[in-house]
Amino acid sequence: MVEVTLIEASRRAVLQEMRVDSRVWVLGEDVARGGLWGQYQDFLAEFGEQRVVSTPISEATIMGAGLGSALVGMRPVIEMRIFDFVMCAMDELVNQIAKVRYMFGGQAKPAVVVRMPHGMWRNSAAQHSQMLEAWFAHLPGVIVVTPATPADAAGLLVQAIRSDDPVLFFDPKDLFWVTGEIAEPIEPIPFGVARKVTAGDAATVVTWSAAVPVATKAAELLATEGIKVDLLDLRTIWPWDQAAVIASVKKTGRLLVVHEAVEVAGFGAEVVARVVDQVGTTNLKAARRLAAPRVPVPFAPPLEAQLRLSPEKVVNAVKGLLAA
Amino acid sequence: MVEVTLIEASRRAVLQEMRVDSRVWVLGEDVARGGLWGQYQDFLAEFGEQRVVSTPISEATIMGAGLGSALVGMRPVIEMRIFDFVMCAMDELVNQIAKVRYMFGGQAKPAVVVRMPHGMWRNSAAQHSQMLEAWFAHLPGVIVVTPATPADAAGLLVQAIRSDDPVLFFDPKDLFWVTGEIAEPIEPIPFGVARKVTAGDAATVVTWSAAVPVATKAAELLATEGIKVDLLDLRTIWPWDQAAVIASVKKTGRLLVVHEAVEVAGFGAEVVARVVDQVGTTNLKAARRLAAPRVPVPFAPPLEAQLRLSPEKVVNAVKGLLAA
Amino acid sequence: MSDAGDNLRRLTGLYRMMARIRAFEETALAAHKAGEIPGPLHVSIGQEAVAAGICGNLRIDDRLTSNHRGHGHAIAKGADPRRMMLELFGRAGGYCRGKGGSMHIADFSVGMLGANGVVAGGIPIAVGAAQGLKMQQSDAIVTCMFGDGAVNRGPFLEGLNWAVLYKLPVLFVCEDNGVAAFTRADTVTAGPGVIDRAKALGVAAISIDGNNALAVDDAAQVAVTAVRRGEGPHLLHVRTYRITGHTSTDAAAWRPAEEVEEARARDPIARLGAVLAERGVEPSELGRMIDDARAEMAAARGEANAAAWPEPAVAFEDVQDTGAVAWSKSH
Amino acid sequence: MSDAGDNLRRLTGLYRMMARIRAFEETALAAHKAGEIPGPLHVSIGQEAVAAGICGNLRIDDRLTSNHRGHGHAIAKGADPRRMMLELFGRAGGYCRGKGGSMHIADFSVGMLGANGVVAGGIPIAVGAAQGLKMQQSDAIVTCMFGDGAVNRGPFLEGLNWAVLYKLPVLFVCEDNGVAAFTRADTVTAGPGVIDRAKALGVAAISIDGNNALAVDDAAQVAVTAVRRGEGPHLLHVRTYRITGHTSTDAAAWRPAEEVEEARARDPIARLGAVLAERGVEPSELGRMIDDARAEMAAARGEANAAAWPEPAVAFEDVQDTGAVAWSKSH
Ligand SMILES: Cc1ncc(C[n+]2csc(CCOP(=O)(O)OP(=O)(O)O)c2C)c(N)n1
Ligand SMILES: Cc1ncc(C[n+]2csc(CCOP(=O)(O)OP(=O)(O)O)c2C)c(N)n1
Ligand SMILES: [Mg+2]
Ligand SMILES: [Mg+2]
Repeated sequence: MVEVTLIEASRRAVLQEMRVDSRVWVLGEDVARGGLWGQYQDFLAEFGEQRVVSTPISEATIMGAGLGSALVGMRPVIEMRIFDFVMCAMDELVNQIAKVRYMFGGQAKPAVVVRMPHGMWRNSAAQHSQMLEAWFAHLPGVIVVTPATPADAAGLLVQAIRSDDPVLFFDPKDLFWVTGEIAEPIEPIPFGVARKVTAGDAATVVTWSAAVPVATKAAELLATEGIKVDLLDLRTIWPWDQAAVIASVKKTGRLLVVHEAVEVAGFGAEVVARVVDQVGTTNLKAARRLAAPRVPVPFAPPLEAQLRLSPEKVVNAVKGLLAA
Repeated sequence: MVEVTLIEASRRAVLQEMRVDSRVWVLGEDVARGGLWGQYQDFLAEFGEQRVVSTPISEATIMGAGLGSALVGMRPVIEMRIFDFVMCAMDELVNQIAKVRYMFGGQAKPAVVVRMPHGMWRNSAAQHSQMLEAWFAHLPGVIVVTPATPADAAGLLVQAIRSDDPVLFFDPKDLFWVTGEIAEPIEPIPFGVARKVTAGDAATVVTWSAAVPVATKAAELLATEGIKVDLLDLRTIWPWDQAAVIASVKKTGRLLVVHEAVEVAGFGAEVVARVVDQVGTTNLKAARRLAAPRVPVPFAPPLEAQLRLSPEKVVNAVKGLLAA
Repeated sequence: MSDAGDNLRRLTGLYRMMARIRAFEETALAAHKAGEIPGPLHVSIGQEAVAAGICGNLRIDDRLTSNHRGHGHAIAKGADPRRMMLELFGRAGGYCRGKGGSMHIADFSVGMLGANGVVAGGIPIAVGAAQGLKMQQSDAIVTCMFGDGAVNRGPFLEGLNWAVLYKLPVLFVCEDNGVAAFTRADTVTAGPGVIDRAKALGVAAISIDGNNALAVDDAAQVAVTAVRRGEGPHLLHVRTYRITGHTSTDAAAWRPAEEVEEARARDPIARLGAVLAERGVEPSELGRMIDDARAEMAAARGEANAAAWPEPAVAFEDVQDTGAVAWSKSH
Repeated sequence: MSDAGDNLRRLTGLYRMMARIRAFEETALAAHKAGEIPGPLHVSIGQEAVAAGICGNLRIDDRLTSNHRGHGHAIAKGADPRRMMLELFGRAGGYCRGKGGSMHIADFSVGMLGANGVVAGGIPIAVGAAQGLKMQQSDAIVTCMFGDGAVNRGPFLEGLNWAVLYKLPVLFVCEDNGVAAFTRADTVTAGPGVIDRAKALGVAAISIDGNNALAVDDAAQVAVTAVRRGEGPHLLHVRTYRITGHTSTDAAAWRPAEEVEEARARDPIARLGAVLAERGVEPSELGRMIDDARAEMAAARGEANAAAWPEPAVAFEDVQDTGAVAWSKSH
């Protein structure tokens, strides 16, 4: 075990896989210089410029070329630098990557990983802060990964690179310099298995990505008041660990979904709707969401704070849930 | 009152507004020839080539140029031909149109209408059949319109053209040749007001767009068995008529949301989650969704039929709900 | 003139391929009009020399990306018209098991990486495939077919720039039939045209008469050789004419009748037939090739009409491995 | 040489504008390093002649779209550096009420339609604004600023093609500072360059030395006149150098020190200062302009540091009129 930052954990995951699988290559802006976040530091020296490809600012082609290479058997790691720029490559992602296998009756194997650092981070404002992971849960054909710890980022990234399905990997910008232990070699973590952060009977709290440390802090605060919650980090929102969530809610009778993205039509709605469907209303005392208002992300710190989660907000939401 | 098809109703709505407001103009591929669906037939002769602009196949610029014109006071109707091609213009829609007013502190008025014929229609397969309206309910800054009748298409399109907000107008391809009465002149229909299609106490059925006639047929079939439902056509999913839905569910205690789009993380999840939040679980017997599986749209008729709604499926879902 | 021009067997092969493509398109068009084929259908009648002339110079392990008007490209690349017809009809035995239809035909076994329902959608995919092949030190190349309408979409610029940067083995083919749907492409294409655009991006480019199969064949042979030799991407601008409408339901009545007549007079199949006749091929032999092609496609149509539909469960297969929903069970 | 070149008052104005932009950028950079400014910050030190030389030829009702490195463009277009600084600091009095920050500064009252956080994002907006102005029969024009990194994104092709088709009054300005973030732009830009790309799309284009304010001013005057006269879009390729890093936190240490030194020797402000000195302007007067500019920006910084933050409720305003959530109430 070694203690590293989340971004370094992700670096080691790709490094490990590139060492054993010559089909893996990285493409994106500035990746030969180590990438915007240092997540490809020293890759060029080790793998050369054919496998570590700094590209023009051509997002559509970064995405589409990644796919094209997969169609001849490569396994690209497509680096999007910042999630919001994926909007320049949506045809390639939505109409091509997500659909080729199906449309072609199984002939195509779009084994791509698309890395998309997302979320609010240091007041980057509306065009550099979006969290739209829910969109891709709604999009057939893709896997949606939303890690929150160095170990999960590493293990899920290894799994992603080995996956034959296209994987949309939402790197959590706000947690890049959070540290944690990872094993070496890095073992893959299967998709769709939630991580239980804390255990308790009072309520079920479901979360992922940058909301995880906030909810964890809240669970600790609640515990000091004797309120113990089942806190589940989904880690991947498609597939997601329905069994774990449903089992927990059956036990606690209360569900709170906490996410950093906008509440309206966010993935929290799916969790609530599915739980209501599967658990029924008789044994369900309340199911609620705590998430961002339907507002673009503003720049100024006091405004951004209006949209951000905080342990206090989570604590209050849990207490409100318990009162229901 | 005059009986027309839905596509003709939409044609008359734009025609009416272009006659009274010289700021309104239309841009998109082939629009000077009447548009792919005939929705701009004879516009060129009446308004000339400055206001009826056939464009190159440059979706990003069709979208972005529409916005640019709005920033100098025009009111563009941006024609996207088929929804799926919007994927080629997502930066312009998501990062620019939806955000300029907010990012610039209120200086910009992005009064654009984006028309996006969507949904399954005559086996058009995966790249020409998508229904992703839920995505845009999740996107702050835009209005999402999903009409199902000629009268609603006309009235909502008039309202859209007069709106200072960006309006995403999802033309329902499958209903283009359905006929119905429209008033002349066409009166605007406010956003966020549901239409009650049938009334009843057994359950609340919420739907929109191409699912409306299917659910209506189902309600008729159920009525012949003595089961009367409150059937609500939301008409716009952002804003949506929460008050009407919540009032109905408080009365019936049962909710079914029916939509043509994929169920997972579709807008039905939001409706369920919000209703659970506002109505509580004590008086709610069941809340469910009937929608498409998480699968791209296949081509062959028997396969497409697997994804499509039918009155029978709705009838069965309502009966299942009543048994809960 | 190249070997190709002199090789009668090669020319006869070209003729047969064009006749087969024409017969496929005419058969599909008739079947669509008869209500046998669902969905939209774009045929390439009049453009057969492009597909045949280009793809005749490709190896089976060369890759191809195509567009919405791609039947000819697929047949010329070696796809089986029977399985294509089955796909058009949405049947289980089709290339995509009935899940793709006309606009999404692919046959990876012959390097045909797929038609595309999005204009210019194949361009980024083609350059990426070429990059993959280059990493694998293969000498296979990628041919990327698109229409004159595609040169106004962003990926055209991005893809050509990209191919030059990494010196990729891509042959870009701009199949210029003069129209994009219902609009004359030149009315929405500014500047001197695709050749200048390509050159401004560093791509070697020439224009050829796409209704002259020999000219296409010759130019393709030169370009394919250069691309395969590692000289970087090339572009062929191939001028042709779309005889029928945009889709099977479009009469394209806005075009002057004389224009279409004049184009018919330049029919690529008749033109190559005249060359062959000059070189001593009997008219009856030419006629037989056409009859054979028609019979082949009529048989394919008959088979398709009789073929089984895909089982409903097929709708739920090949979505993804992990996280695919066994819908009927879980929902 | 044009009137501009001969007009000492004009040249002095150019000098003052460049000094103000430089002072703004240096002040902002210092403030960012001191932790006073949140978010990312891209300054244009060394590139001032581009903004000043181009925008000095625009009317207040001409429109401008800019990019992520747009402070200079905004100041030169007439925006108030005080309100810009307030915006950088995220304060209530900023142009965007603190909601945009450095990358989203706009001042519609002087025709500045916004910076943009997306590379090439301003191009489609600019052509649409020009189309709107043309429909309104205005003789105002639109200037569209973008970097050398933007010419590899699709909207570059689409936007230029579009502007030519509809003969729109757009002046495209490619501000070529040699780099795109941490990559030399020429290593990812194939072919002969932006001038050829523009010409291949039918856009009249010339290259100029962007560290020579007089040259920029002259070329802009000619181009603006032509565009305003209805001659269609023009492009200026303006070669300059980014003295500092990509963002305020980037040291750009990968560049050889000599390269930066050599660029400093071509500092556009010093060069114009030398011209002015030659024409008899006292060094003390030049110094005073620089001091004034610094004082102006220091005052802006001081004011910004002391200024009020926006009220929390501002976060919920200007989302949209219909369907905006009064969040605190409903949730
Ligand atoms: C991005 C995109 N925009 C619009 C369309 C609709 N469309 C299909 S084919 C076509 C015309 C294409 O013209 P061209 O590329 O010249 O091909 P051709 O049909 O002439 O073979 C259009 C506009 C599409 N499929 N994709
Ligand atoms: C579409 C998009 N891709 C990537 C980025 C990240 N990015 C911001 S600035 C920049 C470099 C831009 O270079 P250039 O256009 O030359 O402008 P300069 O920074 O040199 O002024 C990049 C890659 C972005 N903002 N938008
Ligand atoms: Mg064409
Ligand atoms: Mg640059």
